[in-house]
This record gives sequence, structure tokens and C-alpha cells, in this order.
Amino acid sequence: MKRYSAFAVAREAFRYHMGWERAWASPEPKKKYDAIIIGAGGHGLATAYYLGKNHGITNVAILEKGWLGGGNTGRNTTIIRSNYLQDPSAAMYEKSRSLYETLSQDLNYNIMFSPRGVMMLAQTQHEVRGYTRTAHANALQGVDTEFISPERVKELCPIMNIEGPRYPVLGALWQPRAGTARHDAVAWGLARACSAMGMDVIQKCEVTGIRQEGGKVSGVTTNRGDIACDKLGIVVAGHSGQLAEMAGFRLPIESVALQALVSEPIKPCMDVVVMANTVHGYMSQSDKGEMVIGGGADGFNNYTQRGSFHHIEETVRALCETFPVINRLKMLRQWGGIVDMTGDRSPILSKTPLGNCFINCGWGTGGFKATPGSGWGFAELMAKGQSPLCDEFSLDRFKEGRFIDESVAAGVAH
Amino acid sequence: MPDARSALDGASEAGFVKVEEMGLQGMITLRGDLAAEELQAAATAATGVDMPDRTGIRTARDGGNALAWMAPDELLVMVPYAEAEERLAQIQAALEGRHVLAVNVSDARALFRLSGGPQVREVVAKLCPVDMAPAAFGPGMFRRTRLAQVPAAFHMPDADSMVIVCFRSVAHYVYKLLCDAAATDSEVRYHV
Amino acid sequence: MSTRLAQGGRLLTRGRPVNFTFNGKRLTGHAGDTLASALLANDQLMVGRSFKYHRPRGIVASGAEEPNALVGMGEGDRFEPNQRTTTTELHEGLTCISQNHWPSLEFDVGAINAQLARFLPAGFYYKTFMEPRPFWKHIYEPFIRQSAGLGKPPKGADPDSYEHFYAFADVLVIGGGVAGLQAALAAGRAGARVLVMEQTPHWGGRAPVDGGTIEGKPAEQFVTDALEELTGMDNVTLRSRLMGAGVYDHGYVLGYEQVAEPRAGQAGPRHRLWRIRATRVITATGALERPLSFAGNDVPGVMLASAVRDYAVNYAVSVGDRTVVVTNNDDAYRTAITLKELGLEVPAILDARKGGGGPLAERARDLGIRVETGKGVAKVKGTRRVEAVAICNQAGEGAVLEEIKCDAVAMSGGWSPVVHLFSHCGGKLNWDADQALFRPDRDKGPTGADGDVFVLAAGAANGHLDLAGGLADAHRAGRDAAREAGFTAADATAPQAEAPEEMPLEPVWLMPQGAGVKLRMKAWLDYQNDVKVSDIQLAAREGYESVEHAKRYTTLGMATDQGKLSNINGLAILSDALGQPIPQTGTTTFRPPYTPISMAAIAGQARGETFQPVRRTPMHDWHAENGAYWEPVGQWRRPYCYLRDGEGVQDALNREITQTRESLGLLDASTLGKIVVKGPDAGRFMDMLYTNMMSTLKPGRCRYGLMCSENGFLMDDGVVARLDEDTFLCHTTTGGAENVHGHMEEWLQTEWWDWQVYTANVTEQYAQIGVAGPNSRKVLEKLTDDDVSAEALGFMGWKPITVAGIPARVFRISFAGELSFELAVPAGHGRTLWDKLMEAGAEHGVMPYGTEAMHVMRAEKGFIMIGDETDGTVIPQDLGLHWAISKKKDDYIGKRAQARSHMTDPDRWQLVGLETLDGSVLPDGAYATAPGTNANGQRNVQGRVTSTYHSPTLGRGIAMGLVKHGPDRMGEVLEFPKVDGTIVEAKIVEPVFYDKEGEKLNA
Amino acid sequence: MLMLTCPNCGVTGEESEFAPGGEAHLKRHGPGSSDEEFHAYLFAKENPRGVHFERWRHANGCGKWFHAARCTATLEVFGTYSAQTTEPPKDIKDKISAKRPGWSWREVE
Repeated sequence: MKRYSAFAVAREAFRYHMGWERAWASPEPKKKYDAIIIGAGGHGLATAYYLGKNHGITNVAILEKGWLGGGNTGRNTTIIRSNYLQDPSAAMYEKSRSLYETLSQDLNYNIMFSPRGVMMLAQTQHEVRGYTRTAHANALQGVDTEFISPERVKELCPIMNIEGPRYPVLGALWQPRAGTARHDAVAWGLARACSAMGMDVIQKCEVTGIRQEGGKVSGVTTNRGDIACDKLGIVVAGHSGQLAEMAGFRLPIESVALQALVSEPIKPCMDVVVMANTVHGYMSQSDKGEMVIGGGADGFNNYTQRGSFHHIEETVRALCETFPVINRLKMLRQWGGIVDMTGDRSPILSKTPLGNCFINCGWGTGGFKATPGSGWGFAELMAKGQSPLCDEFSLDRFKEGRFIDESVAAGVAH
Repeated sequence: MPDARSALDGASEAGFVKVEEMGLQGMITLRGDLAAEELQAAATAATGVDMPDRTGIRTARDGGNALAWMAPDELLVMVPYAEAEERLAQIQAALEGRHVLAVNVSDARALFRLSGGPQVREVVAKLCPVDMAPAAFGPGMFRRTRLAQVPAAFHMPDADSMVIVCFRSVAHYVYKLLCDAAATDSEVRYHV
Repeated sequence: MSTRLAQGGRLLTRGRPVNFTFNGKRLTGHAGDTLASALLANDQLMVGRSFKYHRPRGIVASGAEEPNALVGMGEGDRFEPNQRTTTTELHEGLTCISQNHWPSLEFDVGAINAQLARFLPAGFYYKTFMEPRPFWKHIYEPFIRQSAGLGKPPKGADPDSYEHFYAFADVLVIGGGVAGLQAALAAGRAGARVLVMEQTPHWGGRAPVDGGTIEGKPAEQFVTDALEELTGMDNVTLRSRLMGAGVYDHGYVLGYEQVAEPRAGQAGPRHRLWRIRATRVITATGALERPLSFAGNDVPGVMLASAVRDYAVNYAVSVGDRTVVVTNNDDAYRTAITLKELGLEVPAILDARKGGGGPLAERARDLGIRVETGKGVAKVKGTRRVEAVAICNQAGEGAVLEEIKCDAVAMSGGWSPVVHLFSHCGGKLNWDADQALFRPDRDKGPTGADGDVFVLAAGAANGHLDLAGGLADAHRAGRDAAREAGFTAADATAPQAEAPEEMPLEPVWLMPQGAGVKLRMKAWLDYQNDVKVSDIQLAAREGYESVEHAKRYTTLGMATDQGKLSNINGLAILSDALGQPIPQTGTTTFRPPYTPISMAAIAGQARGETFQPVRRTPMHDWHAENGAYWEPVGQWRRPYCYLRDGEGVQDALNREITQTRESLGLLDASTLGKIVVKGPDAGRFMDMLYTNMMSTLKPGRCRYGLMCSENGFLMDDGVVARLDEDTFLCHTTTGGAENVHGHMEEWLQTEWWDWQVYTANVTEQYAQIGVAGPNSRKVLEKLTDDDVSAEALGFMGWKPITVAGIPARVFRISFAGELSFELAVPAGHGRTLWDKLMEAGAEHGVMPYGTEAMHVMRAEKGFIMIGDETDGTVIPQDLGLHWAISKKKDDYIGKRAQARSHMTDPDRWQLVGLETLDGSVLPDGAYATAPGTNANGQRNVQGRVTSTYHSPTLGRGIAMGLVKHGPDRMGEVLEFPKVDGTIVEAKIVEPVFYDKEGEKLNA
Repeated sequence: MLMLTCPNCGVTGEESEFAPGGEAHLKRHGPGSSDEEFHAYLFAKENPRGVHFERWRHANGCGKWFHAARCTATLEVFGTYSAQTTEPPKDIKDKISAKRPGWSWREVE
């Protein structure tokens, strides 16, 4: 892999950029791999990356039915934060956030992690109490957050109306090292790094069956032939139910549409990410200048990647009220993705009833921020059969009533 | 007994249609088997109007008495406010021993009248996801739906006016929305 | 130069000058101008700078597809960035400024990027700016952000108003060109309810500019006749300035209407968002012309051939004195002919096709225009405006044959149907290789609720670019739509149209075909985002082979025009680079809206007071007038406390609590949910709903009950009163009324539908007032003749009484732990009763108290609060509420869930009281630490604070919390770190701090 | 934005008048059921990409629950019917079978 650098760009400029090599190879599938990951989204690629980097397993194929990063990786609102309440969540997301800090350097691909700070507004007394609790929990979890005053909120985000008539801002939970990253770049950078380690990223390869022998996985059937493997990781947000069915088990998951939108680009006017859960909306400004806005999820099962417009309305009116200047901005584009919601809205990173088959799913509305952490933990789980980051996120927890419920902190959206 | 007060004390505002809070209306929720003769008899006796069709309303000429179809097992019995308790007692007496529920809900709601012409339809069409074309909705129909962000119901006493029913606690919100929707220079001219 | 012609302009009203300013310059246009046409009439060719290289940008198009000519418009609170000049109607006093430059449009420091363009290819930022790491946040990113973005942010709150409108139609026709009008005629004549939407202020679309005849009459006459007939139909509505913004599932269409422009002094809402439901949608949205990719195709003065024609015919604007036309099809000849006939010079038509054109080419030659076939543009000379074009053989590598002086270039690379609306909701497209365009697949359109296709494309939007074919297609679409919506179409044929025959287009994706890299680096695909042919080729070379990868890597088509001009050209370049046919590469997904729509229009009326409903109790105004400091609870707003002059919140709390404990306080409890449950099976049902045994409750008595979800967690609590043998009245929490009522109905309707139970939510029927304190009985007795003595109305009893002349129910229940009565009266009497109680209680110093005083007082009593002690993860067993969980019942909702292993785990945290050793108030939400850390390095914890207050009654901090094995650890001291790391020590105690024997509330 | 017809009041309204309520035809498992059964009842939903039977409440309307048969991949609504049933009525099943050849109602356990 040729290293990327300003020097390399300058060098290439003189030959009109004709010398750049492919970012990732386009190989034909081999007959057998030590491990196969189904799904070349951020989580699948990160799993492969850490299988190689941390566990020395590089005979790996990542199978993607469409194009890599084409699912929720490329559809989310790119927020990265770890100010979660429950210990297992905080551990996972903080691990992930800390990996993001150096991911550009690790991958030699600028994923533009921007630790600009994330604030979650408290707009009712109930929320103040919820976020104060989170701040206490975070302090013991090693997550750097603080509860800040309305004045400080205004200072950090001058375009916010903190004295709105309906829900004045009473404070915010502030995580200064949270932020955003360029979502596509995360997938591309990981794919390039996996490819460089000799792994096969195989696009347009759809898994149609999971083969098993003696209660253990033996390989997959695809539109490009059968491929054998010792271990299998299923990492296919939005399609987890279908893959689980192929493997012969059912998941505590329902798939729904989640929407987002961006405005036209404007010059920088907002340097932080703001989440307002009482009114259901969150917003940040991308490096391109677009206001990136996250909407709500439909309440019914849906695989169309299209949501209902009334969720867009709800979100936009909330943000117009919170940020009056956006009234005269225009919505440029809206889109939807399919998210897997589990029974407690927390993810599943788990062994499955099928031996050597592992599943990573159920990230709901909040998967992007977990990308490297999820890959780190899931790779460990696949390699060793056990991982402290993943242990609490097992499939069994639903049966035992051992939920990881993040909504307790004042109805927090992810 | 001191006088009861309606939610907005009869507030009104005129735009391209007039919006007014109507004051107090006696209302009884009557749940039971709507096909049962006894129930029908009790409801019609209390109001002097016939049973409404599904999603319909029957209104007495004076306007104070009406029966509105709320659900397959629910009627809204409208009577003069001052007589609500007495009529309720009548209904309960008539249906003694039957499995029904009748409660006075006269104070639970607010009513608004829109008047001034067929353009009252357009005020509703700005707020409710309902086809307000004359061919789709007209007098005698009673539509329960969503008005902006709250549940509401409406009917047309005649071709030029509209009555809107909502919960009392959101009367102010609904009134403000109706006044905005009826503001001068905001006619849509789609239905008229 | 670009100038206004003395004559003509079919959309202008001459003699009505309109004054406006551009970058402070005073300019004048005519009524009927767009801002773009007025700028051009004033020779303002350059109107902005591009996104990345800050290249000079001029107007390219005449409609919604314009990528360049975006300006900041208006002033103060009405300032609005990124306004498209080509779709903005000029009005008197309009002010606008160009964008994305500093310090000025003419001299822009950012233009240095253009000099460095070679170093800034697609995706360069993914390869750079990584070292040293902190520089990204502090140096690189701020710099990139500052140079990106387009317009300036708006400044204040928008003073204008916006609204929504719901409309329904059998057939919705989007597009008011001749195809749309013909489709509307066909559907309207069949009797369907038709709505026709046109985004511009004008009907007829391109046809009046492009010429041709319909039924032997000029196209313009057809438009006039069609409008007359349609206007005469009661079942048809025509709306201009209403854009079809998006098509969604089940026939839902979003329309965006420009209603009034308050900046221009017009009254009314500024925008209206139409939410339309249509049985069938016809997209007669026309087609957009494609640019040609040659070096320098972004220089101001290079324009779409159709736009040059539009400006000349519609607005009497000549974009240049000498216009070179470059094309791969016959249509662009119309531009040359039009210009020539207006007396303007057309030095040459460069037709990339070897064989050249048909009758239109003949006509051009007849007019004396030089026509060169097989030729193209090697390069455009000039930076801020066109000075000349260098011509070359299309088949070559760009060797310059000749330079032609000119000040405008009219280009045409063919046309692409506007398939956006057809595609928004899943409609599939086919590649039409003959015409080199994507067109809708009739059989694979978006499907509706019934599974049938509900969008039909018509006319040019369906790939029928010729007048006759387009009209015939629209006629068919109108009839089909009406028939599919249940109407019988009259037997009529499509009008006959005639227009000059056209020779087929030859696809030209790069000009010249063999252009070298230096030319390709100057051949723009996406003008706004500065994506060039070389960028797409680079993406393909680096493996970004999927069209979505290439788009995202280069940002092609992601600018505010969403690739209306660039997508197909980019796709073709990508396909070529990958050596595969275009359909194999596929298209990107089209997303709503068609062109950007204002956020304010989406919000509609929901702003300020009507942003969200505020639920008000009958005493709301009294609270507001008496210093209420509000707390939102659900949609209600309740007084948190009542602030008197100069008082802080804690002062007010202390005062309210002390007064209530010592004498008399009033609480507006109207927001509590009240649900009647009645029927022969009501008792049985209540036993399933509540963990307690409710069926044994006696009429006249009340019982506190707990309600769990089927998943076992505590969801609500409240006092249940038995009204009579088969009627219960259930009180719920403030936020819980609708949920609980829904929960009851859900179980009754979907599980136990054979049980005879009816419910009614009567929350709003009653105003409810808590009268609490040692003097509460005295004040109540002043207002009633009924017996409310301890003997006649004991604790947890209720009875009907008349109070202040008002029929009421009085409940002897208490949350504050004092002697207390809750009075429920019809809401219409609530305020009266409140006033009477205030009056009668004056001698006892009566005061209202708010929610926080209530919370403190209940905590002093050790009563739990839903939402404080519970958070959705807590079961009643955690809270020491075993007494409220019936052991005799086989079942209740949540019982099975509570038997799961984790729910019965003895290590679950349990409710206790907590007292700080120093008397301070424990921090809200603090956790009690345990030794060591867990496997993830997090500090171990063994409990947490759920409620914590200063108790004025006890003069110290009190708290409740959940602690591992808590009830077995009375007297033990726990450590609670504050967020700053300092530690507060607290002792585990019983959770009841006040009146442990309950003497007060039993009084 | 779906359109649904409430079979209880006959009103056809847009999705915002209704509230979704998850998978239909679940058998309640109460005290005495196994952990597996209870888990299946509460959490292990079908979540098919295709034909789905689900519950809706006409919340901003007559307030009644009903069932809908809907395709989650195309959003086609095959029909709505009474909530007081333990399996879809025959006409709905027939309609789905006609439109989705090969489809069959789940095995009764």
C-alpha cells in the first residue's frame, strides 16, 4: 500500500494523478477463509481490520451484496459520542471514540474525526436530572462529560435560542471530545487497510445461504459460489433478521426506517453537535457547510429505506424552534435507512445458537459512532470466544430480563 | 351553583372566516352496544334526534341536542349544558342493569365554530389530513381526526360553517391555530 | 456583452421598470423578469464563485437546474442564502449579494485554490491533513470549513408566516407544460378530480419558445386554449408557483408553493406546503438539457443552448453579441436560428456529429450561419467571461483548428428527462440508448397501497422529446390515469402536432473525444462543486467504481442543484472509465425534494405558541399571574413553584413546604389522569392491570395501586377509587393518562375482548385541587355543609359532596403526608373553586405549592415517584413495594416477566433512604462506589441516588436511592463521588423521614 | 406515509391518524410459561421482509385497534381486519396468496 500524504499528492500532481493505485483490490473469492464477515459496512470492515491487526487473522473475506459502505454507514448523521449511562454502553462507545481519535493515522486515510464537542440539551427539569445522573456515571466510567449551564450552551452555540417559549434550555450534557467524522471515509479507509493486509473485500457478492455441519458453521453460499470458512461473523444492519433466518435462529429485532436530511451548505455557523431529545431533533454542520439533521424512526416494520414525511416535519419544526436561523435555510436532500431495533434498543454482539457463527447487529439509530469499538470487541469475540466489551451485549440477555436500557436517561435518542 | 366557564370564555377573531369559541355544551359519553334497542331509545330520548349512521351526526334544529357516532361502541350525546346531569341520570335509569358506560364529559372539551362561507373547509384543510372537498365531506358527517398535533373532531352544521371539538386543555392551542389558518390573505381557493 | 433587446420578451411587461440591487449596485429590470434575466440584461455575467476552487461562475441555465447563479437575498431577519436567481421573480426593492468569495466577487482570495487545482484533485483531503494529529481540529478543518459552504447563514428569527394544506385528487399532474396540460385535459374530460401544479408562474413550459404547431396553431395558442378549457372544468384546479417537491409512499406528494413575498410587500403566508394524496400522479416534468464537457465549459458566458434561447425569447435578453453554438443534436440549432432572427451574430454552429443535422440545420444554413460538422470546442478562452473558442475535430485529441472570437457559447449535449419525481418512491428507469437518456419504466413505477403503480410519466419526462410524441404520450397518460382512478375516458384522440423533424443525437460525453488530461482537468461536470472529468476518472482508477462511491468520493451531484446537469455526464464518464455500458453502472438514487424547500415551510404553522400544544388546566391563568415557574410535564405545564418578588427557587420551595406542613397549601392536581373503568368484569380486569388486588376494594374506598408493563417494569401508579360495584376510577400520573388509557384499551380490545368492560378517559372533565395541611379540614368545612370529619370520611375514603355550591368528589388521599383532601369538580368550575379555597384559606395563610414542593414532601414521607425512583428498569420489588403486589393472584400484567432470572436476582439494587453525614444534599444522580474496577476498567458501583432534596421540615438533606442489598445494610455508610471527584458520605436509613407512624395523614 | 382503512369506523386516513402496535396474532404467555415461550412472545418477532401482520390503533379517530396485512418491502396493504381474531381471515390470506405466490400463513404451533 502506497502511503497517502501531502507529499504523495504533490508528487502525483506533477503526473496528473495518473499514478494512484486502487484503494482496495477487487479479488475473486477464494475457496476457503479462516473467517468470513458478511457485510462490508463500517462494522464489518472494522471487525476484519481488528481481526488482522489485533489477532493476526488475515485470511479473511468480507462479503458485500452491494457496494462497501452502502448501507447505514453512508446514511447516518456521523455523530460520535460516548456519554452513555449504562456501563456496558459507555465502555463500548468510549472505546470506539478513543479509537476514532487516531483512526486517520492508523489507517493512513483521513476520516476527518472532528472532536468538536457534542451537547445534549436538557429542556425539562426531568432531563436535567437525567443528564446529571449520566454525568455522574460517566465520571466513574472514564468518560469525560460535564453538565453545563445555559449560558455556556449559548457561548458554545450562539445560533441557539436558549430562551424558547416552549422549552427553554436549562443546561446540557457536554462531551468536549465527542464530535463527527466523515462516514464514507471510515468505510473506505478500513477497506483499504483490510485490503493491504491481504484480506479480500468482495463486493456484489450476496450471501444466499449459511452452510453448517454438526451444529457448526462451515461456510456460505453466495451468488458467486460456495465459500468455506471456520468462523463466520454476520454484520448486516437492516438485514440481520434475514441472515439469522439462514443460520436458523430468530433475533429480538424489528427493522424500521430512520430518516435524515441536510440543508444547503452555508458558511460555518455552528461548531458543535447539538442533540435536543425533548423536541426530537439533532443537528450539526458538516465540513461542507450543510446542516446535518437527524429525524425520528417510524414505528412500523419497514425495509424500503423510505420513511414517512411527518417525521421530517416533526424534526424540522423542533430545530426551527431551537435554531431560528434555519427557518430560512432550505432542505436539500432527505433520505432513509433501515435500522434494527432490539428489545432494549441496545446492540447485540454475541455468539449464536450456531457454533462459530457470531452476530453483530441491533445498533438501532446509533451504530456509526461505535464502528471501531464494535469492530475491536467483535473481532476479539470471534477470535477468542469472549470479549469484555461484548459480554453484556449477548443474545441471552432478553431471556433473562437483563436489559441494557439507555432510554432511562430522559428518553435519549442515539 | 356558580356559573361554569368555558375554556376561552367565548373568544373570537375574524379572518377570511370567523373563528369563535362556542361556550359550554352538555356532552355525555355513552358506550355500549349501539345496535341495542334500549340504548338507541335512551339516546334518542335524551336528545330528540335519531341515531346517527356510522361516522355521522344527527343534530336537532336548535343545535343544542345531537348524537354523534364516535366509535362502534360509543356515542357522543350532546344536550344543553345545564341539563347534562339530568339527561345523564335519565340515560342511566333507562339502561339500568345493562352493560353500558355513560359519563358526563361536558367540561372535558372545547368547541369552536367557523363561519362565513364554504371557505371554512379550507381552514380545516390546513390543519387536518382529511379530504375537505364537498363531494367527500359535508353536513351530517362527523370526522374524528388529528388537528395539527392534537386529536379533534369536526362536523358541518350547514354548508357555510364548521364546528370543531377538541379537548379543553388544548383549547388555546387549537384556537390560535384556527385563527392563523383563517388569517386574511391566506385563502387557498382550492375547495371554493 | 449581455444586454436587453429593444423589442420582445414574451414574459415581460415593458414599461414597468423594477429596481433592485446586486452587491450594492443599483440595477433595473422589467416586471416579468427573473432575477437571472434581469442580471443578464444588466451585463452581470459573473454572479458567484464555485465551491472548491472559487472559480468565477456565471448563469448557465434558465430554470430550476441552475447550479451557479445562487445569491444571498434580502436583508436582516429576511436574509436568505443560496437563492436560485433563475427561479426568483424579480420584485421592486430586491437586494441580493453574490456568494462564496472574500473580499469581493471580482477579487477573491480563495481563487488561489484555482491556481492550486492540480494539487487538489477529488478526494485529496482523504490523503492529506493527517499529520500532526491536532492540526486537523485546530487548523485544517477550520480552514476547509471556512472555504467551503456557500452563502452566509441567515441572521435572525424569520418574521414571515408559513402554512400547510392537505389536498386530495384523483389525478395529480405535475408540470404545466403542454404535456401536463394535455394530460390534465384527458383526465379532466373523463371526470376525474385533477390538480395541475406548475413550479413557475407561467403555463406552457418550453413549447412556446421552441415553436412547432398543434392542430395547426402555434403552441402558445394551444396553451391558451387548454387553459381556458381546464379553467372551465369544475373538477380541475390549476395552480402555478406550486412545485412538485417529492413523491412518497401511497400517493403522497409534497407541493411547495410560493404564495406571497413579504419582502416585496405582499400579504399572506410566504410559502405553503401542500400535502397531497393522489390516486394517480402524472409527472409531466419535462427534460433538462445537458452541458457538454469541454475545457473551459465553466467560463461565464458558456450557457445551455436552451437557456440562451429562453433568455432571448422570454426576456428579450441577448447573452452575447456573438454566440457560438456547440451541439450534438438538432435542438440547439433552434437557438442559433432564434438569435440570428433577432439580429444577433452566430459566428458558427459546431455540430459534433459527422453527419450534422436535419431540417433545422438547413434552416440555419439558409440564414447564413456557418455550420461545422464533426467539430467541437477544444477550449474556451477567457477567465471571467468568454473571449473566444478554439475549435477542433471531435474525433481528435484537441488540436486547435481555428479560434473564433465570441462572447457567449451555447452548448447542448442532449436532453435528460426529469425523472426525479418518478424515482423518489422507487420507480425504476431504463436506459434508452438511441436517445442516450434514462426514461421511466412504465411497469416498474412506484407502487401504492393497493400494489399498483401510481406514478405515470408523460411527455418529455417520459422520454418523448418531440412535440408530437410528447403530446400523444401525455394524452395517453391522462386517459390511463383517469381510467385507473375509476373514470371512463371519453373517446378522443391526441391533438396533432407538427415540428421540424430532427436527426438523431450522437452521445458526446467528452469533447473532443480524445481530450488529453490537461483538457480533462478543465472540463467541468459539476459546476458548483467543481468536479471535472479528470476527477471521475481518478475515482474510477482508485477503485471507487460504484456510482455511489464515485459520486461521494468526488462530490459529483451533491451540490444544491443535486446534479441536475452533471449526473448523466458523470455517469457516462465513469462508465467509460470502467469500460462498461451506462446501464450497468446504473444511476444514483434520486431523493426528495426536487429543488430545495424552506425549513420554515416544512415547520408550517408549528412555531412559537403553536410549536407544540401546551395543555392548560382551568387554573392555568391564575398560576401564570401568580409567579408560576413552569415545569413541562408531558404536554402540560405545571407550576414548579410560585416565585414571589425577590425570591429564589429554593426560598419559594421552603416557604411552600413549611406553610403546607404547618397550616394549609393548595395543589393544582388537575393534570393527574382519571380513567373510569366499568362493567361486570371490571374487577377482574383491574386485577390484571394492577399488581394489587383491586377487586376487593369497597365502594367509597380508595387504594394505591401499581401498574407494570408486560415486560415487568413499573410504568405508572396512582390511587384507585371504587365508585360503585362495577365502576372504578383510576388516577394516573400526569404524563401517564393517555398511555394508561391506551394500555387498558389495548388489552381489552386485543386480548380480553370477551370481557365486559368499558373505559373512559375523563381526565379533562375534572379540575382537581389538593387541599393539604393541618388546617385543610377547617377550610373545607367552611365551604361545605357535608360531613368531612375523620369519622365520616376516613383516610383513603371518598364521597360526593357539594363544595362552594359545586358538586364535587372529595378523596381523603395524601401525597404530601399531611391531612389532605383532593377535590374534583367539573373543569368549568375549577377556577371558581380555586378562588374560593384561596379566599377561605386566607385566614390560614393559604398558599399554592408547586410540583417540586410536592416532590420534597412525598420524599420526606418515603413515597416513590414514577420517573424518579423508576426509570423503566425498575420493578416494584426493587422499591420495597411487596405489600402492593398481590400474592393471591395467578396473573397480572408483568407477573411472568418478574419471574425471569435477572428480575429475581437477590443482587438487584433495592430502595433505601440516604442521609449525608454532614447534612448536605446528596448530588442528584450520584452513584455509590464499590471497590475496584470492572473488566472494562470502569469503577465498580453499588447503588445510586434516585431522589434528593433539601428538606426544610428536617433542616437537612434527604435522599432515596437504590442500593445493592440496601435494606439489609441499615446504618452502613456509602461513598458518593461528585463529578469533581470529591466524595460525599451518606448513611443507609429507612426511606421514611417524616411522620413515620402516619399520624398526620390519618388525622 | 401510509394510508390505512380502519375496519371499525370505515375511515381511510393517513398514517398520522394511526399508531402502530407491532406484530399481530401473538399468543400471550403468562405465569407458568417457559422462559423460551415468554421470550418468543415478547421479543422474538417475525420481522419479515415481506408479508407482515401487524396491529394498529386508530388513535386520532375512533380509538379502536385493528389488524393490517402489509408488505414490509413494498408497503402494499393487502387488507385490514378486526383485532378480535387469532389469525387472518380467509379473504385476506387468499388475497396475499394471489399476490405473493408461494406465500403461506405460518404453521400453527
